Amino acid sequence: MSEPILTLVVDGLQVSGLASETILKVARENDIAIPTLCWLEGLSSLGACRLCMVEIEGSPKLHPACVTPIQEGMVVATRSERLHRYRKAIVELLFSERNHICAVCVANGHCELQDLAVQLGVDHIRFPGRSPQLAVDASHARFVLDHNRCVLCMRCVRVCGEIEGAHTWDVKNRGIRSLIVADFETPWGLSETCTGCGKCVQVCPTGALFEKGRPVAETHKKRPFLPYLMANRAREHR
Amino acid sequence: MTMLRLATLWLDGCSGCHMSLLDTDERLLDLAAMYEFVHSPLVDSKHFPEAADVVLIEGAVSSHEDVARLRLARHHSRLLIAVGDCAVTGNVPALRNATGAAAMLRTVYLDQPALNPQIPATDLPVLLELALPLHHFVTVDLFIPGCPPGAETLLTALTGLAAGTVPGPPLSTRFGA
Amino acid sequence: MHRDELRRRAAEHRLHLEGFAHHLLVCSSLGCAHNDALITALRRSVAERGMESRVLIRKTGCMGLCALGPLVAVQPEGWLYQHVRPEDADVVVASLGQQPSEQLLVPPDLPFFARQHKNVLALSGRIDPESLDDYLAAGGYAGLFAALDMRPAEVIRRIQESGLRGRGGAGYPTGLKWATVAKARGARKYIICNADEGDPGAFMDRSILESTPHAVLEGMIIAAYAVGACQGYIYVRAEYPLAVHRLKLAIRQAERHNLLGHAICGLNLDLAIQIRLGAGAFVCGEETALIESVEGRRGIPRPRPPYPAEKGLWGYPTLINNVETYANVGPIIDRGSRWFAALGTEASKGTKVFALTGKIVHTGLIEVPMGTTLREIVFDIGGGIPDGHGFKAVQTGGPSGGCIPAEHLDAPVSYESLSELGSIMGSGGMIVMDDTSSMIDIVKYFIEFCMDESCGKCIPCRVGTAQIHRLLTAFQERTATEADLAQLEMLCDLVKNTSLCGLGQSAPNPVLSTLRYFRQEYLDRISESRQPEDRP
Amino acid sequence: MPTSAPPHPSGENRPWRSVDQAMQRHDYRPDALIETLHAAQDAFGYLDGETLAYIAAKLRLPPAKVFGVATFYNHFSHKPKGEHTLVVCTGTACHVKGTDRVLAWVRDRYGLLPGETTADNRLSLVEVRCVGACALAPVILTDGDVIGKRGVEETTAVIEEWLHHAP
Repeated sequence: MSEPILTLVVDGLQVSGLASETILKVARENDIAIPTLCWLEGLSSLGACRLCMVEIEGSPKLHPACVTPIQEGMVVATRSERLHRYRKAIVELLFSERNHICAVCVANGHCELQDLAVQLGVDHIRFPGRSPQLAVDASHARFVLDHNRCVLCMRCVRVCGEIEGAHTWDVKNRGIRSLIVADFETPWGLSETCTGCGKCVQVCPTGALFEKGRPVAETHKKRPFLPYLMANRAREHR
Repeated sequence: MTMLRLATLWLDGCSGCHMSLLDTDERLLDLAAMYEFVHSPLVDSKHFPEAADVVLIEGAVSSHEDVARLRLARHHSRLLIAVGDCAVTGNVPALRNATGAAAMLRTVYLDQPALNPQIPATDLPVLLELALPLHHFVTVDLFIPGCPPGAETLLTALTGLAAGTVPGPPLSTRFGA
Repeated sequence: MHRDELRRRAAEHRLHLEGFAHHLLVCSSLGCAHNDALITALRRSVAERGMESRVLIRKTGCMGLCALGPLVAVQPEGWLYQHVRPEDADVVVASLGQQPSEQLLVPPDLPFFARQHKNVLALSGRIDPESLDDYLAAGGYAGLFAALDMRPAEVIRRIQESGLRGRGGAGYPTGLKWATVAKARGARKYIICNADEGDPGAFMDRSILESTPHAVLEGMIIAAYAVGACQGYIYVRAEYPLAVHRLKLAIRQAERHNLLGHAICGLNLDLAIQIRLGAGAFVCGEETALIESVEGRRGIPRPRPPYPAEKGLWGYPTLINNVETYANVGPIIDRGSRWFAALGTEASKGTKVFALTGKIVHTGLIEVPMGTTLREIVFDIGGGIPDGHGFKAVQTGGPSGGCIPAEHLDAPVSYESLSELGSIMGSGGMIVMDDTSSMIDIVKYFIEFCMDESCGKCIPCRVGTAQIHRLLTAFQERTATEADLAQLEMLCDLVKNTSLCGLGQSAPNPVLSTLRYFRQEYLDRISESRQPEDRP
Repeated sequence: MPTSAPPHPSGENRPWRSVDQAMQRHDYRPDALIETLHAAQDAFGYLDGETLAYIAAKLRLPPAKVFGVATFYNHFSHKPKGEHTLVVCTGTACHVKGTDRVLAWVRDRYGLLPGETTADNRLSLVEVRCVGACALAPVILTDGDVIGKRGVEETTAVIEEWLHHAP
């Protein structure tokens, strides 16, 4: 039995997709841009950052587009004054959470958090910075983890577990005290599980994970490697 | 067209934003046609004037003196513009916020190898515990992020202001630009 | 054992109990702790009088009026003795068959008891929670026995007709949930009992588990039969050691008597129940987080849909109900949907158990029909505010609920009315505040709780609650500005509408309800000095 | 690598048996993790790196996952407790009845914040989110004994008295 094809309306545009597809996937295929941060093609979807929230006609709630399957006849709005207001505030909350000082960041100019700020018109942060005192783990020979710039998107945790299969990264504590850790909070360089593949560095949206030896603003990340890797892996295994 | 009275203020910053203003080069002359520079580290004036139309403020608020100067500027200016990341987010001066002012002074004056390590007893402003952006103290009318915001960006904003179109379309700048 | 054998066993035990002229029931729940010495003293006193064959001393579960504990009930006289110390044992025993001891007696007409309607708590404080025979003799498992004569669909229909709604907080129709799980396709199905009573200030579930653990098992077995599950889990807080102990005992007893395990009651029904200890995470009350935790992971909620009813534990259809919901099931099947539906209001049927605490005379555990007014609960049952203070607010629903002020005391307690008032039913915690309580203080307490308990997955809850907490601190310290008030309202709206799970979505409720009813307290704390003269 | 032989328990005297039993009871399945952590904490009083490594190896779980779970839940402690433990309930009813003031008193009197142990290892202070004895508020537990229904002053006196007489 082939998968049914459903039609729906996104931002006034009549579009169609497979029943198993999400609003985000269908929107992107139709060049409708929805802001995302935790979502990354090739990784499982979390629905965590709440930036891809959309309005669905008939539902008072907002729905994360990355995990909401499409339905026949659905009418979706990806933009509205309300959505814009919420997305903006969420990005501001992220800036206030840790020490994001773009001017001295390796990822300056190549940072998804910075891009989101531009995209959403965030020109200042209304909330006072929490200014936590966080460590920088430079124990690895080639890479650095700077917690000050981490947005807890879990891309590193997912790529390491789901793609590399090492599960070196996980999260310590919970809530506002959450921190990415390797193994038993082992310094990265001493981790027994890390293969040094660097996938986590490539998927990190900010300057939290970076390669050593690159000056400020010169960290470029290769992000689209994941879909290629997945497709190729499927071919090679056949 | 009446000339607008323009003031600029330099709080806790590196003066890079003021340099950006100077980077407008020969177009400074165009600005001079629209604005009268009434107060600025770039011009010779001791006191903030009674009434300014626009004040551009560079730098974070790091000391009690900064707070006083900022409040005074706000009180005497129609439009207050936060220029550059330090004024907008705290930026580099705010790097000390995680540990506080005293720890920063120790790091700067005592922990570095030096001949006679000591924290100067005079000539240091009384620091606030945190270095903060302007809008934590006063109402800010326009934010121009960037480290520093480019000369073009400042020019666009000032030209727009003079023409009465600011805030207008978003400026092509961002945090860290 | 087959049902007939169990029924016979119940009758025999009833005869045994009736052989005693007097029963001394000693509350042995957490609220009346330290009663081993009391029981020893009572035993000795009875022995000294040579009354062993006439007086039966039994440990029981909670009698409700914790404020007056330790409590001893005397049956069949119907007396309740309060604040009983070991040295009072002789007085208690001497009164048997005579006049009650005036000094120990709780006035029999106390509205605390007269106004209640006990259904879930009917056996609480009347039977030994550690004895299966006691539960059977009191009519326990009659609901299960009756259910086993019905088809599963019929059981579900009865629950649907009763109008029972989830007692864990959200009030989702129980029958509908069961029907969904029954219908869902899966190679196997699970049932879970949510006993992770995380609301601070609530102890309904603890009390039920400590007092009538078999009632919860009975509800679970009926539910498993109805939805077709063969494995069950009880997710219970590790902070409730006595409840865990009694549950384990009850599960062992049920297994030994063929009420759990293979071929239950000799029929084609298998169910194994395991206990899973919670480890101190409020978010695990959220059903998807609870599932993660049962699977041995961090208790991080997943987006819904898919709902656990379709894809739950290990991806299989899973029924999750809370302790009180399961405890309602046996009586509904036994006494009929109509009996249950006759209690309560149009949309909120039956009774509800509340933990009544805070600045109130009769702290304790109560059960009232839905629709009872807050005033009756606070002033009649609860006996009002102590120490001559005035009533200020009652907080329902814990960290997800709100504060209800005096002008709404006549509101009936139901899912709808509480939500109209900006609060929620929640699991049943009711904390009364008097006129010395600061609303900002209590709200900051709740936000701090939510901030600490946020799992950290979604940004609005993780960072938003921390920013709200900062603002409330400013109000508490009287350094807040008008802009802070606006930002507080903006953040509450954001966290409520964009958080991933119920924890975040309801975290702003205490703030929002106090902004609605006690706004002046916020305004009073806006600092004059922080409002500088600004623009020219 | 973590899947190789488990680290050898430090000496035979470390009572791993109850920990092993917990894992065995669940056939060493991944979902045994939390139950096993409970068993380990019951046996040793807290969870240290060696214990976590042992459990991760035995259950064949990634170290980071075990560490993540062990630090997510409040019940798990990562530091040894002192000779005596004072638990202060911070449930809503207890808060309303003043356990915040009891905590402040402990901080001033013994210099202890929740989660800390005195330098002489005599007293550990633990804060819990509601023990469910709300009708007895304010509630504290002195080495597991529930003390309730007393005012703040009386409660602090009880603590003082208990520590004075405790062995």
